[in-house]
Amino acid sequence: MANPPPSVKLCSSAAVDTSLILQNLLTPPVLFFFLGVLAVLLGSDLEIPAPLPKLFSLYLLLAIGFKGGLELQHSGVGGPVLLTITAAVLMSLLVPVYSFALLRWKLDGFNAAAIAATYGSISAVTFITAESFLDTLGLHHDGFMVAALALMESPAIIVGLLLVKLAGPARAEAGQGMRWGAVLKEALLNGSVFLLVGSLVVGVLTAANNPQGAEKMLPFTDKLFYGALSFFLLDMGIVAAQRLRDLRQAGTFLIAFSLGMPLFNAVLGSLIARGLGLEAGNALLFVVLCASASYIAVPAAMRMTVPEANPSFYISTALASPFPSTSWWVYLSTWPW
Amino acid sequence: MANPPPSVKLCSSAAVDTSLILQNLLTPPVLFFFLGVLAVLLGSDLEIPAPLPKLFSLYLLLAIGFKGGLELQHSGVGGPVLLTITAAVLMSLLVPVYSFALLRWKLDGFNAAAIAATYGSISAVTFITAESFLDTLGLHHDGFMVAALALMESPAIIVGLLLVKLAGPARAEAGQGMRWGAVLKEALLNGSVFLLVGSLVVGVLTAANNPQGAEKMLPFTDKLFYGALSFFLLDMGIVAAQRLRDLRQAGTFLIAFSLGMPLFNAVLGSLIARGLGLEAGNALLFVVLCASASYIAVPAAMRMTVPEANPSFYISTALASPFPSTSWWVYLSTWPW
Amino acid sequence: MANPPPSVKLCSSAAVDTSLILQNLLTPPVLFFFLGVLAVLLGSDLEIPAPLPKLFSLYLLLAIGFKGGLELQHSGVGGPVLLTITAAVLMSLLVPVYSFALLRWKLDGFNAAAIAATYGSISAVTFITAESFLDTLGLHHDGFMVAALALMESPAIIVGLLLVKLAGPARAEAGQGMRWGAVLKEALLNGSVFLLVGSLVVGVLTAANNPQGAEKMLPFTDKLFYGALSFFLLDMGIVAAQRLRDLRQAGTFLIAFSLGMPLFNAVLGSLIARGLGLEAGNALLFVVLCASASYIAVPAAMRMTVPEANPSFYISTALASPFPSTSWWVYLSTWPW
Amino acid sequence: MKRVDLILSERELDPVLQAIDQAGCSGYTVMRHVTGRGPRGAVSDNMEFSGLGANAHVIVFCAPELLEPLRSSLRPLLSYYGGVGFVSDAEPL
Amino acid sequence: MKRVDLILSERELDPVLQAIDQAGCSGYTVMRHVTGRGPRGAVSDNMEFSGLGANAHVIVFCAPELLEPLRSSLRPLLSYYGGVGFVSDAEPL
Amino acid sequence: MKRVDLILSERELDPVLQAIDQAGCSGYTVMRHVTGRGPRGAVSDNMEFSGLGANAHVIVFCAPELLEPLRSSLRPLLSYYGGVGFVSDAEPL
Ligand SMILES: Nc1ncnc2c1ncn2[C@@H]1O[C@H](COP(=O)(O)O)[C@@H](O)[C@H]1O
Ligand SMILES: Nc1ncnc2c1ncn2[C@@H]1O[C@H](COP(=O)(O)O)[C@@H](O)[C@H]1O
Ligand SMILES: Nc1ncnc2c1ncn2[C@@H]1O[C@H](COP(=O)(O)O)[C@@H](O)[C@H]1O
Ligand code: NA
Ligand code: NA
Ligand code: NA
Repeated sequence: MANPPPSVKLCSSAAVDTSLILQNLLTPPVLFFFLGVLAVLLGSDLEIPAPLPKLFSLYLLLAIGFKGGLELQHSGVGGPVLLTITAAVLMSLLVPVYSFALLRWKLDGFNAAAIAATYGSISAVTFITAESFLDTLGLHHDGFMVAALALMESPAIIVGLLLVKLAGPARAEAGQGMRWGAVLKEALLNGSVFLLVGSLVVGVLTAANNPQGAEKMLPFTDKLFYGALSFFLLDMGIVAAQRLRDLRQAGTFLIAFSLGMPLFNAVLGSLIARGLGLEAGNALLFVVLCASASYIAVPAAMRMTVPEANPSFYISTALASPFPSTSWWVYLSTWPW
Repeated sequence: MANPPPSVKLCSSAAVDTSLILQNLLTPPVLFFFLGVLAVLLGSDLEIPAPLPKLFSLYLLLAIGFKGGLELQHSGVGGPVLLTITAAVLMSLLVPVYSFALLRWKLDGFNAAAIAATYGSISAVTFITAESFLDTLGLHHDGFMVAALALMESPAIIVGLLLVKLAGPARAEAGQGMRWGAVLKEALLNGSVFLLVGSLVVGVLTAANNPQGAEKMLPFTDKLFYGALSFFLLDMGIVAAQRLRDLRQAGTFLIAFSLGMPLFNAVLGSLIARGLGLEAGNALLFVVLCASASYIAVPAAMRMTVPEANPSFYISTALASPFPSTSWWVYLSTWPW
Repeated sequence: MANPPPSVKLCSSAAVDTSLILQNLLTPPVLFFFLGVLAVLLGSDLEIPAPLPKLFSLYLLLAIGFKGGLELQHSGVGGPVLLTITAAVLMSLLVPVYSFALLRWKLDGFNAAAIAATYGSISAVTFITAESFLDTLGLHHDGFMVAALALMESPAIIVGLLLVKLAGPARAEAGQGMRWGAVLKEALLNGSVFLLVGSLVVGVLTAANNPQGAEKMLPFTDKLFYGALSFFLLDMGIVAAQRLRDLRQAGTFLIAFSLGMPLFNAVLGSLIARGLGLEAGNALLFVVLCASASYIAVPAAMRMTVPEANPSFYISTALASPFPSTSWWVYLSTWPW
Repeated sequence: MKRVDLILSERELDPVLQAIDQAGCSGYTVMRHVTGRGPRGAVSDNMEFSGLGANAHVIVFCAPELLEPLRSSLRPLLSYYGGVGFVSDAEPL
Repeated sequence: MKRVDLILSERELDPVLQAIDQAGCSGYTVMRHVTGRGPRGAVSDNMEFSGLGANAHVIVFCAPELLEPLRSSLRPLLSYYGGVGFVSDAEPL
Repeated sequence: MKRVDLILSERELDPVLQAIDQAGCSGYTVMRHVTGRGPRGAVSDNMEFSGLGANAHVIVFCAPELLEPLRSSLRPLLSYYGGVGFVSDAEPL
C-alpha cells in the first residue's frame, strides 16, 4: 500500500497556520457532534431514541474491525506491527496503575479503580474520528492500529478489577462467589470487544480467501462509514452534553483529572510513538489510543463488576477525555514528522 | 451549476400526454407509499415498528439540510434567493390567518388555530419527494429552496399560537404561566426544525472549509437518499391510511377543507412563483411549500402548546394535504414554463 | 442479460477441490453468521436489540423483491419461467403433506401440521445468501426465481391449516368462528409475504415505466445489500444459537427430522431442477427453495392460527434447516452442470 | 375502582382490546415488546423480526362492575392462546 | 407504602417528573413508547417519528403522606393535558 | 395471590430471573428499556449503545408462600446492585 505524502497544507513548516487547522477541524463528523451539544445546551427536544444509537455503534465496530482486518491481512504481522501492539497493550496496563494512584488521593478504591480502568482502555469513536481526519489530510496509517485498539480493552478491565481486589476496601458479601468468572467474561466477551475482535478476524479471513466478498462489503463498511459516523457523533454530542452536568457535580478534582490525565497520556504516547519510530499517521493514532478513555465497553464491564462505584463519575470523565487529548493531537499534527 | 433543459418528454407542447405524466408518477417512492396504503386497506399486518421510522425521518432531515447547505454555499445569497425566501416566510404567516378565518366558521378557536398552523408550515416529505421527482425529470432546482423550507416551520407555529391567544376562547388556568417560553422553544428548537436548520449550517460550513469532507458524506446523504425515501414513504403510506379513518370521522367540512385549501394555496403559490420569475423547478417547489401542511414539526408543537385541540383533526388534515396539491403540481409541471 | 460462464474455479472437473469449496464458503455473510453463533456459545453479551433486526429483515425483503421485479420485467414470463414457478408452488403444496405424514408418527396433529407448513415454505434469508454466493462464483441466475420464492409462502400456510382441519384432533371452542378469514389473511397478507410480493410488483412497474427511478434505487437496494445481509446474519447466528437448546430439548426424533427432511427435499429438488432443464444457478436456487424451511412468515402465521402447537418446535427445526440443505447444495455446486 | 393487568402475546392484542372496548371500559394502556416466561414456555423478542412478536402488557382501570363482562370475554381468549390476567384494587389519584 | 401509576403523554413527562421530585419522593420509574386509549381518544406510536410521542407510564413507590402533595401538583397537569393517575397499596419486598 | 414488582438494572436481570425460577414461581414478565431515578441516582437509556443498559421492570404473580424464598434470594441482589422490590395483592381474573 503506497504511503501518500503528508498533505502540504498541514506539515509544511514551523509557520503553523492555525486558521488552517481550524478549517481542517470543520469536518462533518465534528460539526455534527457540536450540533448535538448545542441542541442540549439550547434545550431543543432533538433526540435519537434507543436503540437507534446502538445500531450505529454496532455498525461502526463491525466496519472498523472488518476494514482493519482486511488491511492487517495485507500488511502482515511484521516486526513493527507486533512491537506497536505490545506497546499499546503495555500502556493499557500501565495507565490504570498510575491513574489509580492519583485518584486514590481523593476517591475511594471502587471509584478510583473504575475510572482508572476507563483511562487504560480507549475510545473507539475518537479513534475512528481521528482515522477519518487523517484520511482527509491524506496522512497514511495502518490497519494494524485497529488490532491495537481491539487489544487494549480487555487488559484495562482486568487491571481495574485487580486494583479493586488488591488495593480497594473490603467488599460486601453478596456477589463474592461469582466474581472472577464474571470479570474475565466481561473483559474478554463484552459485546463491543467481541464484535470488534470478531469483525477483525472475519476481515482477515475474507481478505485471505475471498477478495471478491471483501470487495462487495465495501459499499456498506467503507462508503457509508463517514456519514454513519457523523450521524452517531450527533448522538454522542447530545449524550456528552447531557452528562456534562454529572461532571460538574463530580467536583473540581475530577474535572482537573479528566482534563489533565488525557493530556499527560497524550504526551507520553507521543514520546513512545517517536521511540517506536512510527510514521506520522500511526503515531497520531497511537496518541489517541493512549490518551482517550473508554465509554463503551469498560463502563458496561465496571457497572457489572464494581457496582460500588458511581457510574456517573467514570462515564462523565471518559466522555470528557477526547477534548484535551484532541488538542494535543491537533498540535502534534502540525509537526514536521 | 448548469441548468439542464427541462425534459422534452414533459414540457414539449400543449398536447400534454397524460399517460406520460402517469408514467412519470410511477416512481419507487410513490409506489411504495401506495404499497403502504394498500397494506392497511387490505388488513395486512405489515408494520414498521417505532423507532425505525424515526431513524428515517432523522436521516431525511439531516440529508436534505446538508445537501441544501452545500448548494446554498455554492449559489450564495443573491437577490432572487432572499426574495424567494422572504416570500415563502410571508406565505407561512399569511396562510394560517385566512385558514383560521375559514375554519372558525365550523370549529372552535383551539382546533382552528392548530389546523391553520399546520397549513402555514410545510411537509418536508412532500418537498423531498417533489425534489427527487424533479431530478428524474431533469428539471433544475436550487439549494436555497431548502432554506425556504427550513424557515417556514417556526413562523407558522408562532402565528398559530398568536391566533389562540388573540382570537381563541379564554383558556383554563393550568399551564398559563409557562406558555410563551414554551411556545418560542417549540417554534425555534423543535427537534425536527433544529436538525434541519443545523444540518443546513453544517452543510454551508463544510462546503466552505472542507470540500473533501463534503465529498465523503455523499454516499450517505446522496446515494442512499432515494432508497431511504422510498422506505420511509412505505411507512408514511401505512400511517396515512391508518389516519384516514380519523379524517372521515372529522366530517365533511374538514374533508372539504383538506382538499380545497391546499389546492387554493397551490394556485396562489404558482402565481407568486410566476411573479417572482422563478424558473420551472424552483417554482414547482415553491408551490409545494405553499400548498403542503406539516405533519412533523407543527403537530408536535401544537400537541404541547394547544392541548385543547384534537390531534386527530390537525394530523389527519395535514396528512391529506399532499394529494390535492400534488394534482395541481403535476398539472403545472406540464406547462411550457 | 448475458450468461457469464460458470467460474472455472468451481465447476472445472470431477477433481473437486474441497479446500476450494471451503474457501468459497468463507464469505463475510457466512462468517458473520458463525460469529453470532460463537457469541452465544461463549456467553458473550453481544446483542442486536429489537427492533433493529426487523429493520434489516424489512430491508432485505424489500430489496430482494424490488431487484427480482426489475429482472422479471426484463426476462419476461416465458415458458420456462411459468413452468419453474409452477413446480415451486407444487413443491410447497406437496412437501407439507409428506412431512406431516412422517411427523404424525411421533407428534400430535397440531405440532405436525405447523412444522410441515414451515418446510413447505422457504427461508428467504437462505435464498438470499445462496444468491450472493452465486454472484461470487459468477454463476448466472434469474430474477424469476424470486417470484417463485414469493409464491411459496402462502400455499404452505394454507396446506398447514388444512392439515389441522382434516387430520388434526378436534379443537377447543374459543376461536372457531373467526378461523378461515384469519387463515387466508395470514396466508396472503402476512406482513413479510405482502412486502416481498409488493416490492416485486413495484420493481416490475418501475422497470417498465421508470428506468431512471430504478437506477436511483440501486445504491440502496443493490450496493448495500451484501453488507446488510452480513449484519442481519450476525443476528441470525445469535438467534439460531439461542434456539439450539430448544431443538435439543425437542428430542432426537425432531433433530433427525430437521437434518433429514431438508436433505431429502434438496435431493428431490435437484432432480426436478434437472427435469425442468434449469441452468446451474437457477437449479441451485430451486434446491434451496425446496429444502429450506420458513422462519419468518410461516411461524408468525402458525402462532396465530395453530396456537395449540409449540412454537419452539417449529421455529427451532426451521432454523436448523439451512445446514443439511446447504451441504447438499455445496455438493451440487461442484457438478459439471 | 379496579386495576386489571393482562399479559399475552402481541399477536392476540387486537381481539383483547376489542373485548375491553365492548365491556365498556373507558380506556386501556398497552406496553409492547414485553418478554417473559409462563406455563407455555419462554417468550423472547429475538424473533421479533419475523412478525412473531413478543408479549404485550395491558392495564385497564375500570369500575368493579365491569369485571364480570371483561372476565367472560377475556378468559376464553387467555386460556386458548395463553397469557395471564390479574385484578387488584386502585383508587384515582 | 403506596404505589402511584401515572399514564400520560411523553410530551408532558418533564413537568410530571419535576412534580414528583418536588413532592419529595425517593424515586420513580418511567416506561415510554406506551400506547392506549382514553376519554380523549386513542394514542398510537405510529407518528413517533414526528416528535409527537406516545404515552409514558410512570410508577412511584412512596410514603402515604406524600400522596397529598403529589395529588395537588399532578391533578391540574393531568386534567389539562390528559392522562390518568391511580393509587394502590404496596409493601417493600 | 401476590404481585411482586422489581425494578433493577438490565445488567443484573439474569441472576434475578434465575432466583425467580428457583423460588418456584410459575412465570414472570419483563419490560426492558425502562428509565428512572432512585437513591443511587438517575438511570437513562442514552448510553444504551454502550451495553450499559437501562433498567428492567419485572412482574411476578405468585402464591403468598413463595414470597419468603423470593425475598431471601432477591434482597441481597437488590441491596448490592441497587433496585427496588414491592409486593401487593392481586387476584386471578
Ligand atoms: N406467574 C406469572 N407472573 C408474571 N407473568 C406471567 C406469569 N405467568 C405467565 N406470565 C406472562 O404471560 C405470558 C404468557 O404466559 P403463558 O402463555 O401462560 O405461558 C408469559 O410469557 C409471561 O410474560
Ligand atoms: N381507564 C383507563 N385504563 C388504563 N389506561 C387509561 C385509562 N384511561 C386512559 N388511560 C391511558 O391514559 C392515556 C391518556 O388518556 P386521556 O388523555 O385521558 O385520553 C390513554 O392514552 C391511555 O393510555
Ligand atoms: N421510589 C421509587 N419508585 C419507583 N421506582 C423507583 C423508586 N426508587 C427506585 N426506583 C427505580 O429503581 C431503579 C434503581 O434504583 P436505585 O439503584 O435504588 O437507585 C431506579 O432507577 C428507578 O427506576
Ligand atoms: Na487510553
Ligand atoms: Na404550507
Ligand atoms: Na421448502
